[in-house]
Amino acid sequence: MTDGPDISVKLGNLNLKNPVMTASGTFGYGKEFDSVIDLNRLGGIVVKGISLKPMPGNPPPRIVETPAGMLNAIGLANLGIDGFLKEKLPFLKTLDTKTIVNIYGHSIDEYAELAGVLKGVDGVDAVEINISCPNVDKGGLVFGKDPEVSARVTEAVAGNTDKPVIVKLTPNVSEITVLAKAVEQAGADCISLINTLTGMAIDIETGKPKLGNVSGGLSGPAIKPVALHMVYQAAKAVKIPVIGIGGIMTAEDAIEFLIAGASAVQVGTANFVNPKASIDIIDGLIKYCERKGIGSIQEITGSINVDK
Amino acid sequence: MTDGPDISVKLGNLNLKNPVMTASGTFGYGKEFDSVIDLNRLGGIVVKGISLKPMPGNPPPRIVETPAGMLNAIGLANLGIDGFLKEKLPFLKTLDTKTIVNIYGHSIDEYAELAGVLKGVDGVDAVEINISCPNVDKGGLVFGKDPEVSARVTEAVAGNTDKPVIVKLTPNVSEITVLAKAVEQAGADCISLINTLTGMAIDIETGKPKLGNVSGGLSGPAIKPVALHMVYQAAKAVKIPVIGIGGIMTAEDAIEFLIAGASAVQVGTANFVNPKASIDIIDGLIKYCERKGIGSIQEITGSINVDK
Amino acid sequence: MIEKLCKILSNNQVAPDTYLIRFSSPEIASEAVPGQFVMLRINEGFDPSLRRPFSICGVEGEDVVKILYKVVGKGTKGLTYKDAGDSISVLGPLGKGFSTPDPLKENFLVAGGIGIAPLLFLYQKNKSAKIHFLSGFRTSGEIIDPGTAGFDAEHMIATDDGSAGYDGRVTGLLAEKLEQYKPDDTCVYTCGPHPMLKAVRDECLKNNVPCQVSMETFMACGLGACQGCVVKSDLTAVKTPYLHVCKEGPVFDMNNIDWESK
Amino acid sequence: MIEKLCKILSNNQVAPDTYLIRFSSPEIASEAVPGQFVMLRINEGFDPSLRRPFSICGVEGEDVVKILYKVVGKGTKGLTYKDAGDSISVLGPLGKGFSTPDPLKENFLVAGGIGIAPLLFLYQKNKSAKIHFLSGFRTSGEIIDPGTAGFDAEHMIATDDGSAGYDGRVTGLLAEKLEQYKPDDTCVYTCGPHPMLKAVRDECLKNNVPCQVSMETFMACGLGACQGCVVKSDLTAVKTPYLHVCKEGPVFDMNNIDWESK
Ligand SMILES: Cc1cc2nc3c(=O)[nH]c(=O)nc-3n(C[C@H](O)[C@H](O)[C@H](O)COP(=O)(O)OP(=O)(O)OC[C@H]3O[C@@H](n4cnc5c(N)ncnc54)[C@H](O)[C@@H]3O)c2cc1C
Ligand SMILES: Cc1cc2nc3c(=O)[nH]c(=O)nc-3n(C[C@H](O)[C@H](O)[C@H](O)COP(=O)(O)OP(=O)(O)OC[C@H]3O[C@@H](n4cnc5c(N)ncnc54)[C@H](O)[C@@H]3O)c2cc1C
Ligand SMILES: Cc1cc2nc3c(=O)[nH]c(=O)nc-3n(C[C@H](O)[C@H](O)[C@H](O)COP(=O)(O)O)c2cc1C
Ligand SMILES: Cc1cc2nc3c(=O)[nH]c(=O)nc-3n(C[C@H](O)[C@H](O)[C@H](O)COP(=O)(O)O)c2cc1C
Ligand code: FES
Ligand code: FES
Repeated sequence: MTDGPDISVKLGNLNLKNPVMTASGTFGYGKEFDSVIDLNRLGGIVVKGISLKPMPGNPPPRIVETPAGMLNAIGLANLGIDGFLKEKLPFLKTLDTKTIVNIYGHSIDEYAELAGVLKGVDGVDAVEINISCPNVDKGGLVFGKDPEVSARVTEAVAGNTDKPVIVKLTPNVSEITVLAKAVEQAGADCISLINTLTGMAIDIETGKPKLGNVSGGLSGPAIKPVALHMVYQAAKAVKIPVIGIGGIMTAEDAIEFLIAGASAVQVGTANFVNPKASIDIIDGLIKYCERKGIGSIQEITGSINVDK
Repeated sequence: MTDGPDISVKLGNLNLKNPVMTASGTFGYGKEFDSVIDLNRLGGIVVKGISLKPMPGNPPPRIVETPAGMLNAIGLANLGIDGFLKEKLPFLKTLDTKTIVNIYGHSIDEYAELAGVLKGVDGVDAVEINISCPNVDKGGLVFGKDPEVSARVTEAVAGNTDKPVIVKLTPNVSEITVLAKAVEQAGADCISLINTLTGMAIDIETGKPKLGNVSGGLSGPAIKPVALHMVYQAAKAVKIPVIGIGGIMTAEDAIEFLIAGASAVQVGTANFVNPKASIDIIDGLIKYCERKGIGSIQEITGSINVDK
Repeated sequence: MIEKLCKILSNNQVAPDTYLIRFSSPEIASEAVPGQFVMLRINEGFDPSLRRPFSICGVEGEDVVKILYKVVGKGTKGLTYKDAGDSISVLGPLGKGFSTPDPLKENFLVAGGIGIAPLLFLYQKNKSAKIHFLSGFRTSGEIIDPGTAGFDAEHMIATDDGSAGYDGRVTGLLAEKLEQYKPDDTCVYTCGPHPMLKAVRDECLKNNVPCQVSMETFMACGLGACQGCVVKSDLTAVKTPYLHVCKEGPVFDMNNIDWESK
Repeated sequence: MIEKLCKILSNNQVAPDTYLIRFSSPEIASEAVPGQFVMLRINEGFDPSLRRPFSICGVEGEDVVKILYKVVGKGTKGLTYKDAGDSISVLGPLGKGFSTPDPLKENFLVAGGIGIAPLLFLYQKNKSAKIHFLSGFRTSGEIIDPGTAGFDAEHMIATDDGSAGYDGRVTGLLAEKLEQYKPDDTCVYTCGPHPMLKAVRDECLKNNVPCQVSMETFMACGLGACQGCVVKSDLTAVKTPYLHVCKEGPVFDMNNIDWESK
């Protein structure tokens, strides 16, 4: 076959060669997977969450496995924006894929400042805002749980950047649609969801939490049904493109998210289980389109049939 | 050994011979498991959710398996309170265990009416209020997502019953502690959590949701970390006893919930995987107490050690 | 009915993607009637976690129970990893089986693919009755030969592609056969994929022949507790809108099912 | 480094709860250095889902890689179900191994229980060096005999309960031996449970002997990407507060680790 299906996607003005990105925190800064897969095949790489200053992260243990999933409490350990630009971006720039920088701040000002530092930086194709972290100004309440605060973070970043802005939503809320609409109105070009569900595990011999940080974020196949439902709801609620995340291990999983309304997906925990997962998913998407006679993968987005 | 550990627990004025109940909707009306286990060994049986009138439930498919879990959209099918009292309660009364009636209404009045019907009824040891269902008066919004409405449902039931009132919380909220405190103040004698997380699954061949009802409730080991964390948070927030539910498959799981702050547990999806799960858990709790030299199981509740 | 760890005696491939597993359970072997099923726990982990339902396809002597299964997904795939000597957790026998064939009637057993399983047991238990065993497969390569599964059942075969036996669907073969007998003297027992069951039912309806159908749905408990396994009922025949396949079935009178829904 | 399905050549029990698995991987066999590890995917399902890390305990010829593992939970239990002929997904070799023993020095390999695994490989690759192989077990019944795993390593055994060899902990045996040599002429390589590593380190510190420790933590990626596998570093020796066991380790200079935290 000379003409395969067109699997490129447009997320506003961010064009990806295919809808498969790797999720923040699960793929380092790309380089870590260089010897296992051809990074140039990826639709995009979302790097580990970056803050203004370097952060050491949480005390160990930082991860614990759970049935069909894992809890992590890495504590957003990272080398800071300056370190990232100096040590990590140059390698990413050599790749034929998009680099999306996931950022987080401890205050709205920090988010704005981070956006400012990235303004005009060559090789950074989009900014993804992680709003699932504690807001120091509000006594540690998670930004993303409050639609209004989330909107203000979005505004602050959107007003200070020349890059497409993706807002990454937390699933630990009552109404994902309210949050999705709030950040859409505040200027998000795109939303991505879900971040991890909050969870914990206890060692019954010692009575201690299994994570050094007491609680952590649940990811992996266990959360896929929850993620899929939130993506379905969010995609109906907003007009901007939606990126589906949560427990995507196979092409079949990715297709479910596209059908539910996502325009692209991010692959997280799967990278640990199968370091080639993202490539396998891209291959699987192509096969699916071919088998179903789908000319462009964008046709799948939101094609869910809910007639009872 | 003549004197085993004391595994009885007190939930306010509801005394259970052990902390293990079977969760609503996963154990029918008890009778279904009669030939597989000795029902008299159970701490309690929470029956399938009962409404004023018989309800047919949702169109099939009603269940779909997911990694380490399942989605259900039974649609609260039940034979109605009158049918329950006539056809199901007599058998439950012959058992040496506690019967807890899980109730749900489509309006606050219906909840109150249900409580009224159960008032003084012999053989009903407690009422568990399921607030994870759509409120017809509020355009189908789930009662339990709104702390204020949840409080009013609690008041309506508590003011119209002579039984201990357990309020069963939905996990699909931003702050479980707000909900927990609201129903405590409104007169709940006890809270139980979690009900299922909302989720969905899609058949990629047909593009249709795998559940007749589009979305459903996720249960099983997949949700245990989320449930455990919410129980931990809720137990710190309220003074009334907490019943832990969510993905409890083994005695080890049950002990985690007790350590996190639960005074008792309910076993749900595990009954499908291992119909003897509840009995195995009771046996495991006894062994754990013996091995650890714990005289009364109540000592475990809330014994979590979070010194970092 | 029991829930027990049973010793596996053998677990061998008998046709493409099709295996026969034999395990020891005196309780089930003595109690089970054709059409009943068991729920098997596939593994110790929780993916998959729910038990899988399988019809009993036969018993041997006092304590051997046989299951014929086709690999369609991760549960059935997992089952193929079990070896003789391993143990497996079995819950059963469950559900309501076929009513016993009338020895004075012409009894048609109509199987579609792996749906042959419960009908083999029905055949085994009713050798003295007049049995016509018809089974349909997509193609000759997929034929499940009762002989390889240890049964002496003789069956008339239909293949959709005509590569063996009757050329066409098994319902075509059934139609031909039914013509030869009086409706009052005939009875049909069937199991197979849903569209095939519907076609058999249409044929029986047309010919005015009674028909018992073994249905399949997803199941969680198998005990009538979860209400997950329902099919829509025909409200002109049944009072409740849904029927529980695990408890009121899996075998139903064809008239009790709403064949238009689904 | 590769990620590939590798053919299993054998998987046999060699001591109580302890198995030796051999698989074919020319890439890993040629590339691996002692102390490096691989991540194995246990099964197709997702419970467990994360890969499990295992030290390479040896290679045979050009393409056989050997892992010695102890059953402690569902992952290692699942591994025992693999048979010769099955395939297993292997990622590796990963991490930084031991530095090569100085042929002019007295090299002490100190193993605790299953911690013997990477030290066997170190021994195998450095037969010309002066090696003292000490290994400790709780009791004689738990001794892992290198011979049964196909190694000719001779080791001095210590058992906590004195049921075989030296009566006491392996660190006691080490202390006795270290007395016989000058600190400058000695080097220690160790792997085992955390408390034992700490005791070995204390002994080395006391005797002023350099020591390389192979550490264990939970791991998700094994590639330095997730930052899940950290241990606290000794900030007087290292600039960053945490060290990644999968990338900067699993073998560390004892001085780089903060032994007071856990
Ligand atoms: C009462 C009863 C008796 C049965 N007897 C037999 C038997 O004797 N031999 C046999 O091989 N199978 C039998 N089945 C079907 C068997 O239970 C399923 O094939 C099995 O559960 C599939 O599990 P899996 O994990 O391999 O497939 P999954 O991964 O769960 O599913 C694979 C595919 O099969 C479909 N599927 C799964 N379960 C069912 C079901 N219950 N009905 C329809 N489609 C389904 C799924 O939609 C999916 O497309 C019976 C089912 C019932 C309800
Ligand atoms: C670099 C490295 C090399 C290793 N080499 C070997 C080896 O050669 N042979 C071998 O048998 N094992 C080795 N291990 C340990 C092995 O990875 C674990 O025993 C295994 O992952 C346990 O998996 P499981 O599912 O059986 O146990 P789980 O069910 O995950 O856990 C069972 C018990 O073991 C504990 N545990 C699990 N993993 C670890 C760990 N990484 N560190 C400490 N405690 C743990 C858990 O807390 C739990 O109490 C190595 C670990 C690392 C990090
Ligand atoms: C180890 C780990 C680290 C993560 N770090 C980040 C992060 O820094 N920023 C962020 O937005 N999300 C982070 N996430 C969340 C993932 O990007 C993703 O949203 C989540 O894991 C759900 O997807 P999955 O189930 O495919 O893993 C992290 C997840 C894991 C497992
Ligand atoms: C099939 C099914 C039916 C259920 N029906 C009810 C119900 O009627 N009322 C209710 O309060 N909870 C119901 N639940 C929720 C369970 O009681 C329990 O809260 C939930 O499943 C989480 O526990 P688990 O993971 O142990 O199953 C149902 C759950 C399942 C799986
Ligand atoms: S499978 Fe649970 S009621 Fe039928
Ligand atoms: S295991 Fe992922 S960084 Fe070490």
